[in-house]
Amino acid sequence: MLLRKGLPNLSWDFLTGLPSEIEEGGGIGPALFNSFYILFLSLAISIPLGMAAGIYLAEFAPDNRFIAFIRICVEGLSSVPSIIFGLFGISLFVDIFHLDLTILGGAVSLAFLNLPMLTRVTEESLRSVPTELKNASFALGSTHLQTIRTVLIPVALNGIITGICLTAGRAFGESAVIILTAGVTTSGELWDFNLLSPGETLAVHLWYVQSEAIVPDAGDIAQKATAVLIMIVLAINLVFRVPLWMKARRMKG
Amino acid sequence: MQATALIEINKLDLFYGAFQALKQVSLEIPQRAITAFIGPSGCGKSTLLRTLNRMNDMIPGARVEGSIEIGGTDIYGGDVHVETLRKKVGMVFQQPNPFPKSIYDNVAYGPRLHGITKRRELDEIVENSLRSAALWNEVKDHLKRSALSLSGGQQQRLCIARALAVGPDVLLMDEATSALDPISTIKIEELAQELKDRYTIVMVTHNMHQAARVSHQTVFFLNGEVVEYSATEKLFSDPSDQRTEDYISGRFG
Amino acid sequence: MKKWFKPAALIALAVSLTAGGASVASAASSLKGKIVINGSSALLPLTLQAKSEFQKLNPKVKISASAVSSIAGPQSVRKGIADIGAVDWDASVDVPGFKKFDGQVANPVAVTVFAAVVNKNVGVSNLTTKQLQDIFSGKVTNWKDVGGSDANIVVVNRKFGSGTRVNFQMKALGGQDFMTKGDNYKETGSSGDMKTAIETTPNAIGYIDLPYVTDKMKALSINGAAPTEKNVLNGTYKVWGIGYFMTKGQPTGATKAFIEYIQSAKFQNGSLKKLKFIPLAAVK
Amino acid sequence: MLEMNAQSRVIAPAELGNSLRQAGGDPLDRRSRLKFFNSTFKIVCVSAAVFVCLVLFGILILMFRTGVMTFETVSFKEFFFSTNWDPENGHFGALLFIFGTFALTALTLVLAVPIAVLIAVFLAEITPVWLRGTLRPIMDLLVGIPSVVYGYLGLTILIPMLRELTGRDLADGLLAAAIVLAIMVLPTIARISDDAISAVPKKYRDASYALGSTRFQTIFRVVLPAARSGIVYAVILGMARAIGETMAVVMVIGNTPQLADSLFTPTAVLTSNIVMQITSVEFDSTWNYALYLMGFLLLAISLLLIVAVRLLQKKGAKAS
Repeated sequence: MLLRKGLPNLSWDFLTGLPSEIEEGGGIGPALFNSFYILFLSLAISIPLGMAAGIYLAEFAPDNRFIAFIRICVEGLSSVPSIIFGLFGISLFVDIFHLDLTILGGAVSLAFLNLPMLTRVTEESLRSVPTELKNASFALGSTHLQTIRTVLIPVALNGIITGICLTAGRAFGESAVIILTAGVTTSGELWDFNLLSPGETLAVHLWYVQSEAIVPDAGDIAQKATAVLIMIVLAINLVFRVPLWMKARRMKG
Repeated sequence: MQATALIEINKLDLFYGAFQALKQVSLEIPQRAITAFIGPSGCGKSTLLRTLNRMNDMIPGARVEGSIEIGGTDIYGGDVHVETLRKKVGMVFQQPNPFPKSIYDNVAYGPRLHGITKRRELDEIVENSLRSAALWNEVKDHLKRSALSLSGGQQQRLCIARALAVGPDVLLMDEATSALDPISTIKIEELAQELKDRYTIVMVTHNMHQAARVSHQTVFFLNGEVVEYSATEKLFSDPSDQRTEDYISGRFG
Repeated sequence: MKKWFKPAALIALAVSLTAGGASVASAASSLKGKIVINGSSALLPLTLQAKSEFQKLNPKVKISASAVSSIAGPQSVRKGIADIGAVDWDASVDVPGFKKFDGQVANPVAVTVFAAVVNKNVGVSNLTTKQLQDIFSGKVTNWKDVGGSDANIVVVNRKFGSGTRVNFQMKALGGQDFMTKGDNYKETGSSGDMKTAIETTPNAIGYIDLPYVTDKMKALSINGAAPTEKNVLNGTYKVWGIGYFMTKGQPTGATKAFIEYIQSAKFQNGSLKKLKFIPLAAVK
Repeated sequence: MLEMNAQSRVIAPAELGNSLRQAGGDPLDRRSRLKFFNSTFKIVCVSAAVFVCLVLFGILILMFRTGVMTFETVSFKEFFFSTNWDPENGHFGALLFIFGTFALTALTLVLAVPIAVLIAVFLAEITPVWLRGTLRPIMDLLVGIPSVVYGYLGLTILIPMLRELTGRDLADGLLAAAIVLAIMVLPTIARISDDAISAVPKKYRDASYALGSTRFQTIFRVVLPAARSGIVYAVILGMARAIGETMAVVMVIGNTPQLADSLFTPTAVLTSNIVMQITSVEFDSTWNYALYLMGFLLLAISLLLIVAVRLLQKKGAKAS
């Protein structure tokens, strides 16, 4: 339903244009770019960290109360409102490092938000790999690293990818953290890779046009932006999953 | 029967925490012959098998006293490289456990681990191993197919091929036929007969007829102790211990 | 308030006439610096528009803006996180709910008009200050008591800390407190939520910045005066406030230039008007 | 150098024995390289875990340290046992938010879990393969929709509907929020349960069918119990999301600090109150501290619920 309202009006100009405050026809170009940029950066930080921590919990961690406590804490943190992560990001980047509102701060804060989910999903997926496969690999004389790399992760990949998709979708739609740490402005250029630029994302732009903007076509922009947002979440799913599907199909053939 | 001892087990004790699973086990396992471990469930036969390639290392709380020497080297000594040990002492498990990869990748898995990357070399190893495991003719036309699409018996032979591909000298078979139908079982037994000319084979079985059919030497376990070990023919026709006689005549177990 | 305002408007005007138009254009590209703006979300459209125009003239000035709430503006300035704190009221003096911020200078930037709005199904179109006070304090709960049909009044309020709420409380309710609970009372977090709530809830009353009033809701006259720019200018509609950019001490450098640009006649009579704010110089 | 032709090689026992020993000293030797990578990797994993913990504890400490300062001015008793939340006049009773959070979470789960599990069963057991392939990505997609969108739909579609059904003037409240939340967590719970159900080995099902049970019996007596651990995990995730969800809740719950005495009384929960107010209060005020304390409390509550669910699961596992 949301798609039907927004999609037919989408145009290339809308996707790449600069936003406008007064006249109709403002675009979402920089916000769109920032969305991807911040998402990419935050995933680049959180996937390796989250996976490594998940691997630690699943494979190396001793089975004691402290680790169990950590595990529950990690789970519990996913229920902390994202705004708290935003405040944490502010006190870290703005108060301590004096970085102002930047893409970097936004991406790292977002990465923190993603970490618990990624860690737990990785751990759960690794644990669900049958022990027999692990034993088979060890019995062939592989080191622990080789087993993790060549057996555990490939087998657990489906679950991990589902987790990454969920996290990426959530991160893509997240606004509170970005408003607090990366601001509601863009640097006004479409392709700005500067890590220290302010970085409004699509979700933030959506929040802005829905709640405060007074351009005449705010409602229109909101619908279109929502449509774009949903399409992109779909696209992210596809990008991550298609290789898996293709692999599965090839194996069957 | 050739009687060069390849593996010498000397007064081996194994504990899982407080529980003693093996008590003062001493054995010699001859080279290029089939040795069978028999005994009722929980008698320690599989446990002993798993000490031979140190798969018990991964069980928390497992502790070993005494020595196991392979070719004069104590495999629990500090200077032993566990991965090489497992490469030289291959293992086939009770449940067929192929990786969810293609047939080719399953067999090539081990060699790749150990640093072989050249396609031609790999092709050769895969073909030789599959031939040795009497599977080549059945699968040579669809090596890219998923290993999981094979039947149970084929999967188990694939696992044998996978174990052979890393070039072991010893092959441990842990009730390798117990999950298979009679025809597949016979095939595996025939295979073992062929392989014994090149490999030292140790098999655990709960099927006394199998031990009688296949092995040259049989060891009878009870409650973690070796009750009797001698040439298979002798053990089954003229056991020297009353408990052995009770077991093989089906009075318990 | 008003007394204070006159000279400020004059200064603004003067600045815009003398320094503004000419110097901003000519000295443009030599200006360097970084401005961080935080605070009121109601002023954000204005800030963003001014930012893009200003940056065209001064490409070397970096401006980043965010908006959380009015109070975050002067607080960020005090903490040194932001150079400019956008706020919907004069944060250098006490207002209901908030203490003044010492050492900060309030630079007026725009006039905002607030309207009491009701759902389209409400028959009432004018309320007195007393009636508004009674409704928003929960004393009057039925539309028939203020001249409408027999239906319960649904009161929609903005959350605590909203600049619109502070202004409405001061200007329309004479400083009287809002009700805080009740079956037919809710609070919303932003102007957009308020808009949606009023549009979709029958018998609802709320208040909103004039630019957000749509034809799907009804703006009420207060004491007989409709919330229009004309009535603000001729002094009959009194529910309006001034938006300020708070700075630590007098603004300097790029920050000063930016504030001056917003106060310039060019911006005030151009983009600012298009954004449906009222120029500072126009009100008395 | 390591491989040998698998076909023809007879090795002397002593030679084999020697080959098992560590190679001496050469740092470029493959074995030592692997060993180096292996231990480096372990260190990387450990430090990642430590880093994650640092972030977690950083946030915990931030919330706790700021939160505790509440008690400099507010008594412990008032905060936890009073329902009078009127910070402008110095009253900081948070009980109503705590109650609201529990009630909302419970209500959400009551609505969402049965439907989600049914959807999961439907997806995993009943749906034909082609439909499953379409439905699963759609479910994944639903998870990714920003919560603001759900809230907006709730505000513009659900609430007017509820208003019509109940005749209330304002239908904001626990029920509206619970329905929106239930719809939001449905896909999460359904998809993870679906994975768990699909992972139940076929042999269990075969065994059940072989004993003559119907499909219905098989699903409810064998498959679901076997997938219980996964389903519980799904419920925990859904629950955590429900407890922590803010943007959607804020739009439909009414944001009024009063104890919810009915499903339609406008009320507030911990998250909605934090989000509505935390940016609007002065940094160094009791009010601000109280909001941080509520954030900490929120975490504590979700930890409590997670542990409770885990314990229930264990108990259930023992009983069966």
